[in-house]
Order: sequence, then C-alpha cells, then structure tokens
Amino acid sequence: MSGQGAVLRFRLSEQPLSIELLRAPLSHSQAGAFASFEGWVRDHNDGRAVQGLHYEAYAVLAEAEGRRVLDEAMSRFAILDVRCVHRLGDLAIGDLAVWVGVVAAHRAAAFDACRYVIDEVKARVPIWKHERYVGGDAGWLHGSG
Amino acid sequence: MSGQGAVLRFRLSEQPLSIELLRAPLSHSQAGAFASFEGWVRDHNDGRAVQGLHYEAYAVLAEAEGRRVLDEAMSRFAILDVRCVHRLGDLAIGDLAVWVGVVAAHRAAAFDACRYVIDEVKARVPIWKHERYVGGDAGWLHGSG
Amino acid sequence: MSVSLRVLYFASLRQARGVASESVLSSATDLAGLYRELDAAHALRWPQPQLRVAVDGAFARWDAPLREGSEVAFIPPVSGG
Amino acid sequence: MSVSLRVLYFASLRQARGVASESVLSSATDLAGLYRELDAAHALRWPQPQLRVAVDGAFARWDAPLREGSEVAFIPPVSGG
Repeated sequence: MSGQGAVLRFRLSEQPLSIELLRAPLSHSQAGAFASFEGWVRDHNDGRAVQGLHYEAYAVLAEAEGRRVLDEAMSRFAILDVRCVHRLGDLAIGDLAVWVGVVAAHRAAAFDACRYVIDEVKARVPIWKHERYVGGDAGWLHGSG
Repeated sequence: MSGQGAVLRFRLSEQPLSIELLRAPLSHSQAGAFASFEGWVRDHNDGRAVQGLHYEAYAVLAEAEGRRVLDEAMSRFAILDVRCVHRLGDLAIGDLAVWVGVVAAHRAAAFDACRYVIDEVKARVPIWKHERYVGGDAGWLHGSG
Repeated sequence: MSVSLRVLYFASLRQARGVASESVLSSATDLAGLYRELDAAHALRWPQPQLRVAVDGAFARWDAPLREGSEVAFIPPVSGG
Repeated sequence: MSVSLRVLYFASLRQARGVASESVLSSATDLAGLYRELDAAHALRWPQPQLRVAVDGAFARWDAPLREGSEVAFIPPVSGG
C-alpha cells in the first residue's frame, strides 16, 4: 500500500530520538547535499508559557500517511533518500519532536524535499499535540501549524 | 567590522567536523525549528569519478566575508541564531565539507535563512575546491556552484 | 437494519466523548450520518466539515456506507510537528 | 613613481603564476593596471572582469590606487561548499 518495499522511511517513536542513529542510514557516496529539519519543543506557544507536551497518534493511519508523504517526496524531487521520525508520548522543553533528513546530489532538491515533507506531515498525518502550560491548565492543539 | 561582537558564527576548520559539537551552541528554549544543511564530498562531479579533494581559502577574507553573510542572515530573517563552518585541507568521499545550522521560533525562517547562507557562502566566500579524479588528473574548480 | 462498528476518538474529540473508543450499533446510511448520530448523542462539538474520517486505517469519504465490523475513526485537525 | 606590494595568488591563478605570493614593484595607477602588468608578464589567463580584488583582507574596487606596502589578492571565482 505504501509502495516502498522494505524501507521504512517514516516512523513513529515512543522513545527519545538520537540524531546520530537517525542520520546513519542516509550516508550515500553520490550525495553532495544533506538537508535536515528538526522540530523542538518550545517554551512558549501563542504567548503562553509551555511546561511540556504530549503527542498522540492514530498510529496505523499516521504511519500509512507518513509513508505516503515520503513516497511523494521521492517521486517529486531529485533526491536519493529521505526519512522522517515523529515522537509520541511525553516531551519536555527542548526535546526533539520531529526529524526530517534528505540526501540528494544537489542542494536545491534536498531543501525543497525537506520542506515539502515537514509541511505535509504537519498538515496531513494524524498526530495531535497536547500542551501543558505554566499555571496548570492544558489543552489539545488542532491544526494551526 | 563584522558587527557581531564576541560570537564567531562563521569558522574555517582544518580538522574534521563533529556534528554534535557544531550543534551544541544552537540549542535554545525559544527555538521550535532547527534547519541544517551539509555539503558532503561526492564520488562524482560533472560526470567524472572523484577520488578526493582539497579546499584552500584566503583565510582572512573568507572569515570576514563568511561573518558578513551570517550577519545578513541574522538581520534578514526571524531567526534566533545561525552558524556555519567550512572545511579546509584534504577531504575524502563522504566527508563533511560545509555545515550550516539555523534555529528559529518557526520553520519558514529557519529554512529561508539556511538556504540563504549556503547560497551566499558558495557565491561569495573565497574558498576554492581542487578535485582529484580517478585516473590521476586533477584541477581547480571555479564558480559553477 | 443496523450495523455494529468500533468507533475511535482522538485528541479533543476523545476528551469530549470521554472514551477513546466504543462499540456502536448504528442505522445511519453513511459515515456522515454516523457522525450526526454520535454528535447528537454526545455533543462532540466539532462541525463535520472540519473533520476527516477513516475506516480500518485508511481515509474514507463521508458518503461511504457503513461496513459491519469495521473500525471508524473521526480525525480532528492534526497538530504534529 | 612606483609602489612596492605583496601580491597573493589563489587556486588556478596560483597554479598559473607558479607561486603563492610575491613582492612586486609596480608603477600602475590602480589595481586594474597592476593586474594588467602581472597578466602581461606571467600569462595569468583570467580576464580581469571575472576576478575580484582584495587589499589587506577586504574586497576593493579595481580603480582603487595602489598603496605602498599593502597586500593585494586576486580572487578567481570561488568554489566552496
């Protein structure tokens, strides 16, 4: 259904992410350009002080849709490979929430694909953020990106 | 002259680069987005098989011009910080030649600044690449990007 | 004639319903009708045009008929990243 | 009246000249004239409009006069990254 055979380009992770492990599969002797994006948990959002947050997903659909996004990136841009991992569960300020890495021969395609992936993941993949604010209240965020 | 006080955002390095050390100064509690670009030594260029390469710089001017590019990025984009390091000396296939890292509250500015920096560094900073090809010949490259 | 389904709720929809999933016996003719029933019963709060719907782990159309034994998820606007 | 300078060569310009730097005594009136003299003497190969020029570590204009004791660098198109 995802059309990408054995390579799992998109993953959800309940565990903290290691940049080094995420990067490892992307080294490539034809690659001249590596572009990456990381979403980190900020200490504020919309003017409110954030204490921490929690991500939940509809996992089976999030994985299918995430893989679809990465398949689209592979076919639309002149890139050699692309990966994306999104955290689930509880995260603290500064934690890595999402990582995108792209390798290509040249930089324009690497940048374009990287941006496409994070834009589409944020718009389409069923993952939701629950923020806890300083002061004690909390709430689900819905699609303001 | 570079207008950035004590922070050395741009550096040349004769030594191999460690991604972890490069990233360290960019963590920031207000940062929601981290974009980075890496230039790696490819095994081919313009259809020729590359064995390795060498970078040389007019160091004093390269550092001044590199810092100017990063100052421009700081003032043009809504970013929190930006760094760039460029290797000099002998490099092998797969080695990291240049690294750009940007932190921002939001991703659009991080991507835009990252791309601006690598484009300008490649266009303006006096660094030259000397490629050695499989077969034994070699030559300087000049400004094709 | 009614159909038995499993319904999943996420994020603020789950908060509004108070449970993450439930078994439902519905006589609605399509997924939009199923949402109308559940919204009327439990005040789910989201206008249907702002939601997406999935059946058995794949996005579906609101006018798709209900399938016996399927798993239906209502998807509020996502906020990953 | 002539001026003594240090001239730096990089990349293929250095390769063409055979040295990385040299002391030059020039009677040219500006940096463009200095390059013409050196190109005539050593066949540096690059047309001046494709080069940039720097004095004492800062980019300069080709019509700037020569300064006694300064360091002049001819900058062929760069290829970092």
